[in-house]
Amino acid sequence: MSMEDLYQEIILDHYRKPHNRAPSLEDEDVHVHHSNPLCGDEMDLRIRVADDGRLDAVVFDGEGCSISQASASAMTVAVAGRDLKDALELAEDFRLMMHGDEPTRADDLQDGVAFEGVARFPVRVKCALLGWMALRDAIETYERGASAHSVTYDD
Amino acid sequence: MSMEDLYQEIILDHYRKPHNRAPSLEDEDVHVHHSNPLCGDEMDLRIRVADDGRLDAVVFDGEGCSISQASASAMTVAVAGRDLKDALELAEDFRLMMHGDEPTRADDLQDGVAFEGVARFPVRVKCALLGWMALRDAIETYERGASAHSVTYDD
Amino acid sequence: MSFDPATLRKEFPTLQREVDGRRLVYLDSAASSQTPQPVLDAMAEYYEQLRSNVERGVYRISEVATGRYEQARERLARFVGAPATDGVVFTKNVTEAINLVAYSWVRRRLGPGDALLITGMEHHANFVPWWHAAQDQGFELRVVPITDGYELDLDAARALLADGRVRFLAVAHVSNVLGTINPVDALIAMAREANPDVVTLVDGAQAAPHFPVDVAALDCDFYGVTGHKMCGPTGIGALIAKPERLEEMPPFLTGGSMILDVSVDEVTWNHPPHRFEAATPPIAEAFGLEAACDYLDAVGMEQIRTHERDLVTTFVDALRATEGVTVYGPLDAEHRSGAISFAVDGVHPHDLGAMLDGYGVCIRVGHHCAKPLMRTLGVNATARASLYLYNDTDDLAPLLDGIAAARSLFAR
Amino acid sequence: MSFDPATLRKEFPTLQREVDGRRLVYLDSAASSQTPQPVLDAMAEYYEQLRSNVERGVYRISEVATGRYEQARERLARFVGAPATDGVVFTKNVTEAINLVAYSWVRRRLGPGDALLITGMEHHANFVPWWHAAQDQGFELRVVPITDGYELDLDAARALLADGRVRFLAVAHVSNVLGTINPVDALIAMAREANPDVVTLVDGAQAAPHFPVDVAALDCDFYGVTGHKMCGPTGIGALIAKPERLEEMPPFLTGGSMILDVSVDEVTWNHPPHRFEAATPPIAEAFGLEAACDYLDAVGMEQIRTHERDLVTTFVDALRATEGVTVYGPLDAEHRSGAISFAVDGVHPHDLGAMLDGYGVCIRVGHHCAKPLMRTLGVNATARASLYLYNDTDDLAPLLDGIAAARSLFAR
Ligand SMILES: Cc1ncc(COP(=O)(O)O)c(C=O)c1O
Ligand SMILES: Cc1ncc(COP(=O)(O)O)c(C=O)c1O
Repeated sequence: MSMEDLYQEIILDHYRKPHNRAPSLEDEDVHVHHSNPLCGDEMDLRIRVADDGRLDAVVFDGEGCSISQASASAMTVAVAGRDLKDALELAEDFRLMMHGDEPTRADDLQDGVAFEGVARFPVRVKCALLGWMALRDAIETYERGASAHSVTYDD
Repeated sequence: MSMEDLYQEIILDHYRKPHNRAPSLEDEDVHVHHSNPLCGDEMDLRIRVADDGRLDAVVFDGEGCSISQASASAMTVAVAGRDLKDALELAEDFRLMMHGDEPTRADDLQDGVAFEGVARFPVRVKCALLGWMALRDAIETYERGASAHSVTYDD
Repeated sequence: MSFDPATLRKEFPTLQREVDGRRLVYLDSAASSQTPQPVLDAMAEYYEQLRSNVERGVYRISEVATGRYEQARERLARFVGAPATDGVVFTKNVTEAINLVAYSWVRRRLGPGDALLITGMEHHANFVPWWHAAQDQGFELRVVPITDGYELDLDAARALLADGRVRFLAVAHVSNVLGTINPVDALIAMAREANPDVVTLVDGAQAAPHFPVDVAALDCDFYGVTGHKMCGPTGIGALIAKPERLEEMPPFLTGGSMILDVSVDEVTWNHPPHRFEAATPPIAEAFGLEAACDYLDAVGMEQIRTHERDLVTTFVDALRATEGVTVYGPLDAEHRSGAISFAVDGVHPHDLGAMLDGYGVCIRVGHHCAKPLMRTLGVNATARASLYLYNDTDDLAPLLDGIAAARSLFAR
Repeated sequence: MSFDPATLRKEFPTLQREVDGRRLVYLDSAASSQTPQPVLDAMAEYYEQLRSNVERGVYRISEVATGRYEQARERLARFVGAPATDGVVFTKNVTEAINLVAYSWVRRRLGPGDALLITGMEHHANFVPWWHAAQDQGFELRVVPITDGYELDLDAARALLADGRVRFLAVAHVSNVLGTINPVDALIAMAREANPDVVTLVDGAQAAPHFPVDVAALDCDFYGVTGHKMCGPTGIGALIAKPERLEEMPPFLTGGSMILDVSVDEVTWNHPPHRFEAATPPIAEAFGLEAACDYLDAVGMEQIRTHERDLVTTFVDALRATEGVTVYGPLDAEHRSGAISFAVDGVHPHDLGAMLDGYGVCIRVGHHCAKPLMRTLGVNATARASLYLYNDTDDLAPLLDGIAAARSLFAR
């Protein structure tokens, strides 16, 4: 377990130059807020769904460590344009990877696979998952017909 | 530390044939009740004081282990006829003996000296002291001009 | 491997010692059990390799210690057959577990017109918290009486439940004085029949160490255990609860780790079980308790029960056959665990205890924190010998010898 | 003997280990200290020689264990300069000690119209119990603000006390985040001036381990300590109280050992401190805590303070001299203890903590259970390095190296 396993260059790139980071989204369908007060992490995720049921736009904003921010950034890229069911499945693949499984859709996860090493740092798994869990929640909120949801994690 | 140190023949004699054990006392001046609910010990002590200020009669009644009952019996014998101050001093001598000191008035304590070995059994010290503490309380109650008092010990 | 207490004893350091040249015969496991070497090793591992605080440490030793602490929760859940790890709250002992329920559930929900049902053979730990709450909140305390055979009087219980006002039932799984194994499943069913919303707590302090417990099958809302009686360390116990009960409870002890957010205006409680574990928990003790569960399961809880059932029968038969000895407790071995209370004619329990100490035999004498039961038995104190996996028939002779010596000294 | 941390370290097993081939540099003693061998030996003595329950056992090993348990109470009283051994109540940690006071004193005595004064730098343990009680009982919670120099604003405190309605004062002796040593004697005097009957509690969790504490001189009503931060074991803490305060308090946790008599109609509470120690206490832990007091006094509390004061100055100076590092906390070394909170520009504390872990350095990152203070500082989290007797300047380089590495990785 070395620091290089954790902080790969791909991760640092996403951290330094995040993709799809924005405080608002025009015509947003859903806005979810996820926070982990115990870490001080905050994540706002906004999605817009196209008429054909695909993720038209996914943007995040928030505060947190490099892992949480970079993972959210990589996530927005990986799920862009996917239909909702597919995006949920990809989120599940990522989640399982965080619990030590081989990812079955490494190509689709794109830069997300760079986070595989995080699985070996149990306290950081939650950081890497924050964006993906917010996405899942946003999609489920959309499917319920709601437009906003807020989640607070415990330890 | 052997059982013989604790249960000397003198002690057993007092236990089997207690002196001055009675449930009441004619013309009693003071009646005190001491209990140690944690042990289940109960001690009723009654005294009568003569006009000349001497202990005219001391009787006890109660429930408890051999040490507490025998010690109370030996106490009633040792203090009979003493003036109140003297009896208090003797009680103090006994108390100090229970804390490991040599008794300074071994002769006056009479059979009370047989309890010297109890000092080596810390949990039983309280048993040996029960009667003596009741006596002290009875005398102090008398001196306060009261006729009854009740004390509950903690552990 | 056959069940061999003499071999098992080798793992218990205090049982290796002598007192005045005599082998220590430990017959006080109902007060506190001995602790086997693997439990001590687990605690040493924490102190020697992983000493740090748990929860939220981002460095390795703290992460590993945290993982082990949470693993202990899981292990205990499995040990007592609790369906949900999230229902396991670590406390300092079972008394704190019961108080937690008294403060956070009973005191906040029961009031005048309500009743709480306990039994006449409860340890003070499962009596005083309810009594104190009843005083403050004005609800009624009802007590299931005991039969002449030292068992719960279920007919009387049914009558006490009949008006449907019993909203909470608290009962010992096993009596620490009589050894009686109570039919808690029947009592819980009876209470539910009278009031489907009744909430139930089982004090498992004397059960979990001695036979397989299946909390899911009992279907009680709360089950309490204490580490130091089940081969574990001092300083730890647990409340095992249905998660939905914990969800509806405000916290009891408050402080660090049990909140999500705090400002002067608002506090957001953490989710269970963390909501109920303020502050730095008993970390080394959790390591030890996990190892105790492993140890007991490796020996085999079924085998422990069988051994104790047979051994208690031997002891009770021998005591009953001894002149001047009265045994309190059920005669049916299937209904009794290894705590044996008895009296010796003409010998005060304190004198008996001291006498036995001279034979290297450790028994408990006194009221055993069950004064209401003592009143029912009509005594101030009893002597109690209690058995565990490391006892065997070798321990009987010193006990009988000491009793005989006491009788010859005092009762003539 | 001169004070030599490198020699002292040899007695702390976890400090002997390596992580990834690097020496473990433990800078998290404010969360939990390391435990020296004599403390582990004392606990082993209990488990290996004297394993039994305490109080009322009539056999030798229980008598000896009971004596040692009570001796630990005496020892702790002496360690903190408390005049009365009877004022020492063992709890599972300082959080329980504070909750005891919240439940048995504050909740029963404060109500609408009353105020309770705390400070803006309290640990949640000395904040949430009062907040919760205030919610339930309707009294007012007032908070002493913090100056720009990270010290208590005593002028503001005076103003908050002026109306005489503050009936209870609760204050940290030392802040676990800022390291500030608070002038608790001055604050107590000020509170007494405004209301002679004010009752005071000092949270000594971060003080007792680090410098000589004289509870008698402070003249506070309650003082809390926690074992695991003072070279002692987990699972034990204590409330040190004026006996007359304890006398007027009903019990908090109820159960065995804390009553004199129990019937269905009436319960007679035991005298303090036993009234507040229901059930089987943390026995092994008391053995350990006694040994911890012996250990600390043998090293010398004055010397520990001098060492830490010098070392913290070295650390703070070095950190302040490091580009991009901000240190939170007083500059005057006489007013600060060994907890150093800091931020590194452009590096999230979690990343910093993880990075340092790679250098074998253990620090804490997060809100340190002091969210209200974090709000005042305007941050979500800080990094905190905290020092103890076994740290020395050898520990500085790995810290600075890790910070530099983190900056070059994240902050470019
Ligand atoms: C100032 C202060 N008070 C209270 C506590 C709580 O200590 P414990 O978790 O041992 O109850 C801590 C420790 O984190 C502290 O630093
Ligand atoms: C039936 C029962 N309940 C509760 C307790 C209290 O256990 P603890 O002191 O560990 O809280 C005991 C132990 O004495 C017990 O036997």
